[in-house]
Amino acid sequence: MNKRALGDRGNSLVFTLLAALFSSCLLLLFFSESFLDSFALFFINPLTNRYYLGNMIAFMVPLIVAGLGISFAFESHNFNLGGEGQIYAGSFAAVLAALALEEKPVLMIWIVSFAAAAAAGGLIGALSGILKRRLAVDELISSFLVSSIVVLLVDFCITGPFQDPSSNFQATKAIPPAATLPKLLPPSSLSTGIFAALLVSFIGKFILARTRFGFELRLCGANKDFARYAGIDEGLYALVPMLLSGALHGLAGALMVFGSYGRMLRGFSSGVGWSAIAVALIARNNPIALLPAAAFYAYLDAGSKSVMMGAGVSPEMVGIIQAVIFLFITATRLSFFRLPGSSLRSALQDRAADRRKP
Amino acid sequence: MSWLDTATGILASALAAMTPLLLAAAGGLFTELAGMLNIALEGLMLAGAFFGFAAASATGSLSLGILAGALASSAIAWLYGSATLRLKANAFITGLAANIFAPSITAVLSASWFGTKSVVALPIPEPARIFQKSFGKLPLLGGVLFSQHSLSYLSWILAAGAALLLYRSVLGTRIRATGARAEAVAAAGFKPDSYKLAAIVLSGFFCGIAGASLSLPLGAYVPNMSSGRGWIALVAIYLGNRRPGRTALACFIFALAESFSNYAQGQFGIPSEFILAIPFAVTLVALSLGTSVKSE
Amino acid sequence: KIGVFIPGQREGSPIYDSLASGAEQFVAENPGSSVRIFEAGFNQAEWQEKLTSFVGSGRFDVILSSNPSLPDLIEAIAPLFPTQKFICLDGYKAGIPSLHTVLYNQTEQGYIAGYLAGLVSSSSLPGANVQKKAGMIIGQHYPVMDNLIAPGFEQGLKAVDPSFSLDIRVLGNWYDATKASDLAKSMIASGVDVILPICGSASQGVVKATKDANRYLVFFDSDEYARAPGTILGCIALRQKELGYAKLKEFAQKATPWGRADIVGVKEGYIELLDKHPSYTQNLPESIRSRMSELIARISSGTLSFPAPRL
Amino acid sequence: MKSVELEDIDKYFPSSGTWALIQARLSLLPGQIHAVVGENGAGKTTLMKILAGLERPDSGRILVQGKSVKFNNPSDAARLGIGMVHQHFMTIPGLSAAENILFGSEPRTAFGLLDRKGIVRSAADCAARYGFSIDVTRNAESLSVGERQQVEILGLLYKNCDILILDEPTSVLTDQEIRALFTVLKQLKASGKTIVIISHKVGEIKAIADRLSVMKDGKSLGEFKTSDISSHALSDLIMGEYESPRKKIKTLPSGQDHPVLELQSLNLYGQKKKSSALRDISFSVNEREVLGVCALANNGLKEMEDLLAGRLKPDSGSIFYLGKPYPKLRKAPWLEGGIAYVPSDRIGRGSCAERSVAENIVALDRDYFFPHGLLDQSKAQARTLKAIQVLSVKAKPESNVSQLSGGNIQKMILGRELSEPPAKLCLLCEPGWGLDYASLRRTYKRILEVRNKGSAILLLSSDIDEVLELSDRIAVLHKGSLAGVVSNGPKATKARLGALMMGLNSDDDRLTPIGNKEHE
Ligand SMILES: Nc1ncnc2c1ncn2[C@@H]1O[C@H](COP(=O)(O)OP(=O)(O)OP(=O)(O)O)[C@@H](O)[C@H]1O
Ligand SMILES: Nc1ncnc2c1ncn2[C@@H]1O[C@H](COP(=O)(O)OP(=O)(O)OP(=O)(O)O)[C@@H](O)[C@H]1O
Ligand SMILES: [Mg+2]
Ligand SMILES: [Mg+2]
Repeated sequence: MNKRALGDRGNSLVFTLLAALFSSCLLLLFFSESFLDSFALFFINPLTNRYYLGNMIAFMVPLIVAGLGISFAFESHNFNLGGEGQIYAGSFAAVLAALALEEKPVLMIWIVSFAAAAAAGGLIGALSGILKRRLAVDELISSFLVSSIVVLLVDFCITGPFQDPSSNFQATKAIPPAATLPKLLPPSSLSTGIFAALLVSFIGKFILARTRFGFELRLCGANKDFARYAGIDEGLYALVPMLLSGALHGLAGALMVFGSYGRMLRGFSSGVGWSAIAVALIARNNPIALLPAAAFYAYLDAGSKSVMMGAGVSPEMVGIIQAVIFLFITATRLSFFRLPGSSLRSALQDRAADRRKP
Repeated sequence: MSWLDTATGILASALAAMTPLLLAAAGGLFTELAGMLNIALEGLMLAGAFFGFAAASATGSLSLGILAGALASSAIAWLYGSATLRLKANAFITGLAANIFAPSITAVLSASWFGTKSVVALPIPEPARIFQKSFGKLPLLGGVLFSQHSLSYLSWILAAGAALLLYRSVLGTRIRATGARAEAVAAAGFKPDSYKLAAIVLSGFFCGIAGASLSLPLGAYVPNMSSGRGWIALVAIYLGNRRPGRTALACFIFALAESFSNYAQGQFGIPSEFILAIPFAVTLVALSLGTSVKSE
Repeated sequence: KIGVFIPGQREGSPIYDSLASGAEQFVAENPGSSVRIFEAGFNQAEWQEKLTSFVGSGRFDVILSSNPSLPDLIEAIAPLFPTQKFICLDGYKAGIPSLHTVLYNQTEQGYIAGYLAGLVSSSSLPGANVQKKAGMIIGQHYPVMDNLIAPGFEQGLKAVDPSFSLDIRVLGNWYDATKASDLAKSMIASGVDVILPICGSASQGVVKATKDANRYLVFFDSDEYARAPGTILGCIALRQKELGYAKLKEFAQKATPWGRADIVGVKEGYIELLDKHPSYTQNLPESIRSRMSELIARISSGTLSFPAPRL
Repeated sequence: MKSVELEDIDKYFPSSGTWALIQARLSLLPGQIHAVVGENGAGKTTLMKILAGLERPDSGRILVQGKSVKFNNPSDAARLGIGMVHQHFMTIPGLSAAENILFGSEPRTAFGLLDRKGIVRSAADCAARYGFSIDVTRNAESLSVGERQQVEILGLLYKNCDILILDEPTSVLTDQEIRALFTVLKQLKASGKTIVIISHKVGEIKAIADRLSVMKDGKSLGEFKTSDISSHALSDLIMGEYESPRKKIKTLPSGQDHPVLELQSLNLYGQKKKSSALRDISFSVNEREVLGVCALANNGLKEMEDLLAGRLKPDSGSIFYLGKPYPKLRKAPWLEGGIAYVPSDRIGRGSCAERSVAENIVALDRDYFFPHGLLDQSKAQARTLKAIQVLSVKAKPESNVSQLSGGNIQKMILGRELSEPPAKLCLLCEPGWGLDYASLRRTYKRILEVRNKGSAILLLSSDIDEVLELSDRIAVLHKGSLAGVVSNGPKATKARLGALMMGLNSDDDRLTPIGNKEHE
C-alpha cells in the first residue's frame, strides 16, 4: 500500500500542483477586483518583471542553504526546529566579523565572516546535539527553545550594544560596502550568493549520496539500532548532523546579509527557518530537489507580494491561497474523497499483472 | 508590599496564564499520543479565540462563545486532518498551512463582521470569579486558588476530562494504540487514520477552548493573540513526557516562569530581552534535568 | 498621483490610518488627483524591497510615508529613481534633493504625557495612590522610543515631582494582549497608578487590566478616549492627518522645500493634548487641567522648549 | 464449522518484481490443523496474508463455505471468523495484556468509559477457558515472546475466530513453550477450531498437523494427509534428504588454552535494580569451539546478547576478546579483530529494512567500501554477491530488505556474517530462525566449517535441538545465573538440559558447574 503510494508520486506531484493552482485561481476569481490582472500579477509577473524575478531568486538562496541544513538533520533523523535562531545568530556573527575587519581585504572578510557564521550557527545546533547525546533531551524541543532564547539575545545585541547610533532602524552598522556580494540584477537584491547556494546544494548532494559520511549519516537516520550493530557510533550522528545543520543555517543567514541587507536588521530573517523546513520537506530531503522546491516556494512568495502590491489583494487573501497550496503540495495520494472508480483501477491492475506474468 | 503578597500575586497570575496552555496541551496530547506532530495548535487556538469572541458578543453568552470557539476550531482541525490523512500529505506542511489559514480567515471574517481587521473590543459578559467571594479572603490559598475566573476552573476540569478520555475510554485507548502501533490497529481491522483524525479534531476542540480562554477574559479579539502559546503547549507535552499529569505540571512551570519574568521586569535592572528569555531557559533546564534523571 | 507607503498596517495603527485619511481627504477635495495606499507590513526588513517595487512601478508623482527609519531607505533608493519625489513625516533627514521630511518633536509629546501622568499619580483621584510611580508598557525597544519618548516622559514626570520613578516593561511583540494585561497587573501591584501603553494592538490588554484595577492611562498619537472613558484620562495626539494634508497641498502648489528637514510640535499645532473630550474634562480636577493648559501654553509660546532631537 | 478454499491465487509484487504466488491453492477442512510448508520465499506468508485480508490477490478466488468472498481489510476476514497471528507480533505497547486481548471489543461501563475490571475479568476468563496461564494485567511491553503470542491467540479467540492462522509460531519459542502451545492448539482443535500453521520443522508437523500443503516458488505442490506420509517422505517432499551435518564434519580438537572470549564475574541488574538479570557469570569460549548457551524465556539470554552487542553495560565484571577489553564498536567479521554477530532481532538490529541488500552489507565495513571516503561500487557488488551466495539468498543486491521473505532476510544476515574470512568470534543468536530445512542444513554446515577454521562460536539459542546439533559444550542459564556447563556427548540429553533450565540442579558429577549457583 505504502509502496504503491510512492509509485504514484510522479503523477501526484503534477496533480497536486494543478489542484493547488486551480483552487488558488478560484479564490482569486472570487475575491479580487479583476481576475485577469490578479492572475497575471500572481503567476506571471514574478517571472517577467526583472525586479521580482531577482528578488525571487535572491530569496531562494537562504531557502536552499538552510533547506540543506534541514535535510542533513532530517536524513539523520534529527529534528532541527531551531533554524530561526541559527540563521539569526549566524548572520550576526558574520556581521560582527565583517565590522571588526573593516579595513582588511575583501576575500579575508568573506572567509572570516562566513566561517564565523557557520561556527555560530553550528554551535547552537550542536548544543541540542550534545543535550540529546548526553542527557537524551529531545532535540526537536531543545532546538526550538534554544532558538527562542538566541533570537532574544541577538535582539538585545542589535538594539543595545551594537545598535547603529546613526540609524533609525533597529540595526547594526552596515558592513563595508566592498564586502557585500556583487549584485546581479540591480535594483533587485539578487547577488552572486545564488552561485554559492547552488554550489552548496551540489556539495550537499554529493556528500549525502556518495561519501562515507553521508552513508553513515543516512544509515543512522534509517535505523539507529542497525547502525550501532554495524559499528557506527550513532551518538556521533546525533551531534554532527545537528552541528552541520546549524552551520548551514548560519551560512544561510550570512548569505542573506552579505547578499541583500548589508547589515543586521532586527527580525530580518524571521520566518526563513520555518520556510526552509517546508522547502526541505517538499524536496523530501533531496539536496537537488531543493532547487525546484525553493524556486516554487520563492515563486509563491514573489507572486503574493506582486499581487498585493499591484492588485490590492489583501494579505489575508494571499494567506488563504498560500494555505491552500501548502495543504496540497506534499500530497501523495490523488483523491480527497474516495473515487467511485476504484473497481476500474483494480481491473486495470489485473490487466497489468497479466501482462507481466512469466 | 509584603513578601507574601508578592508570592500570592505571582502564583495567582501563573495559574491564570496556565489556563490556555493547559487546554492547548491537553488538545496536543491527543495528537501526540496518536503519533502525530501537531504544529497547528497555534492556528487552532487563534481560530478559537476569534470565533469564541464573535459568538460571545453575538449571543451575549460566554458558554456559547466557548462552544463556538471549540466547534469552529474543530472544523478547521478536521480540514487540516483530512488533508493530512486522506491525501497522505506531510503533517508538518499541512500544519503550517493551518497556521497560515487561521489568521487569514479570521481577518477576512473580522473585516466583514466587525468592519476591522484589527482589535475588536465589544462588551461581553465577564467570566465570573466564582469562589472569590466565599474563599477569596483565605491567606495565600484565597489569593491564589480561589481568585481565578471560571474559565480557569473549567480548564482544570477539561484537562482531567482529557486524561480520562485518553486513558479510560474506548476512543482514547484506540487513539493511544494508533500512536503506539498503527499497523497493529490496522491488523485488528480498524482504520488507524480515522483515530488519527479523531485525535486531530479533539485537539482542535481543546485548542478552540484554549483560544476562547484568551479572548473572553480580555473582552476583545486581538489578531495574533495566541502569540506562540501553541508552541509552548507542544513544549510542555514533551517536557511532560506525553503524560497528562506531568504535562500539566510542565504548563504550570512555564506559566510560573512567565509570571515571574513579568514581575522581574519591574524589579531588576536587567535588559528586558534577558528577562523575556527566562521562560524558555527555565523550560530548557527543566527538560535537561528531567530527562537526565529519567535516563539514570 | 499620490502613493502612500505605509510601513505597517493601516488598520489598528491610528497614525498610519490618519496619514492615509489625510491623503484621501486631499484627493476628495482635488478632482484629478488619485491616491494608492500600500501597506507593507510590520517587518522592517521587507520595507526596502517593497518600497523599491512601489517606487519602481513609476506611477506616482509623490510618495508620502511616515516612519523614522524611512528616510534612510529613501536615501538608498533615491539615486536609482532621481525623478521620484518623497515626503516623509515622522522622520528626519536633510540634504536629499528629492526628499522633504517633517519630524514630530516626540520628546515634547512624551513630556506632556509624563507631566499629565505625574499630576494624576500624585492627585487625590480615587484610583491614584501615594506612591510616586508611573509606568510604560512598550512593544519593543527602538531608537525613537529610547532616545525621545521615554526620556521625554520621564522628564515630564520629574517636572511634577523629582522623586517620581518610571517603570518601563517590554512585551516583546505588539500583539500579545494577554501578556500585556499581565504586565499591567504586575505593574499595578507594585504601585504604579498611571500607565502609558505603546504596544500596538496588545494595548487592549493594558486597557482591560487598568480598567479592572481602577487605575489610569494616558494614550499616545490619537484620540483613544472611547476605548475606556474614565480610565483613559489623556491623549496626546499627533495631527498626522492635518500634516499629511498640508504637505500634499504644499506639493500641489509646488512649494515643497525639497531637501529640508523640519521639526514640528505643539507650537506648530501638530502635537496636541486632546482636552475637549469628556473623559478629560469630567474626570480630571480643575487643578490638573489648568496646570496642563499652562504647560501647553508655555510650550506654544516657546518658554519651554526641547532641544531639536538628535536623529 | 466453515470450510475455506483459496483457488488460483496470483500475487505479483511490482516493487520487487516477484511473482509471490502463481495459481496457488489451499483448502481447509473444519476442525483440523493444517500445516503449510515450503522453502523460504515460497509464498506461504503472502498466501496467509491474503486469507487474512491483509493483502489483496491480483486474481483468484476465496471461497468460504462455497461462497466467493472479497476481503478489503482484516476486519472483513475477521467477520467471517478468520484471524492471523503474525510472524512479527502485533501487540500494542502501552496497553495491558487484557486490553490487547480485548482490543476492538472492550466492555464499557454505564458512562461509556472502559470497564477496566470487566476487561480484566473477560480476558482472564478467556485465558482460563482455553488453558492459558498468563497474567493479563501485565503491560504488553513486559511480556516475553511466548506470552505475547498467547495474547495474540487469545485476542483471536476472544473475537470468536474459527480459523486461526499462525505464521511460524514456534520459531521464536523455547521447547517448553512449544509444547505448551501444541497442547493449546490440540484443545482448540477439539473445540472445533480450524488452525493453519506455517512451520519448517518436520517433527512439529508430524506431531500436530492433520493435513499439509506444500508450496514452492509461489505454486502449490499438493495437499496431503499427514498420517499418509512418513517423516522421511515428508522431509523429502519439503527439502530433500536431511542429514545431520555434525556427522559429516569431523570435530577438531578445540584450542583449550586459546580462549577467544572471556566473561569474568559479570553482573547486570534488572530494570528496577531490585532483581538481577545476570549474576556472576564467568565462562570462556575457546578457539575451534562452539559454546551453546540455552535458557528458558526471561532467564538472561536476551541480556547476555545485549551485553555482548554493547547495548547494555555490565554493572560489574569484565569481558575480554582475544585478551583485550571487549570492543565498544563492532568491526566487520572479515576484519582483523572483527566479530560476527547474528542478532535475534533480525529486522530491527540485524538489517535495515528500507535499504538494499548491498547497502546492508556495505554498512559493516565502511573502511573497505569507501576508500578515500567515496563508495567503491565494484567492491560493494563483489562482496554482496559473495555474501548472497554463501547460503543462496533469493534476492538481488539492489532489492530492498523489506521485500524479502522472513527466511531470506535471515539468510542474508547469516551469509554476511559467516562469509570468508570468518571472524575469530561469532556470536550467533537463534541462527536457525525461520529457515527452511535445506537452508538450515547449509547454515549448520557453514557454522561448523567456520569453527574448524579456528573461530570461537558463542551460540545463544532457545532451541535445544539446535544447541545439541552444533555445540561442543553447553551452558545453561537459569534466573540469570549459570546453572551448569555440560560437554556435548551422549550423556547431554534433552531431559538433562531441560532439568537444568528449570533450575532443577542435579548433583550429577558429569556436570561441571561454573560460577555462583546461589539461589534466592
Ligand atoms: N486528571 C486526571 N483525571 C483522571 N485520571 C487521570 C488524571 N490525570 C492522570 N490520570 C490517570 O493517572 C494515570 C497516570 O497519569 P500521569 O501520566 O499523569 O502520571 P504521572 O504524573 O506521569 O506519574 P507516574 O509516573 O507516577 O505515573 C493515567 O493512567 C491516567 O489515567
Ligand atoms: N511486500 C513485499 N514486496 C515485495 N516483495 C515481497 C513482499 N513480500 C514478499 N515478497 C516476495 O514474495 C516472495 C514470497 O514471500 P513470502 O514472505 O510469502 O515467503 P515465505 O514463504 O513466507 O518465506 P519464509 O519462509 O522465508 O518466511 C518472496 O520472494 C518475497 O521476496
Ligand atoms: Mg501615585
Ligand atoms: Mg514467511
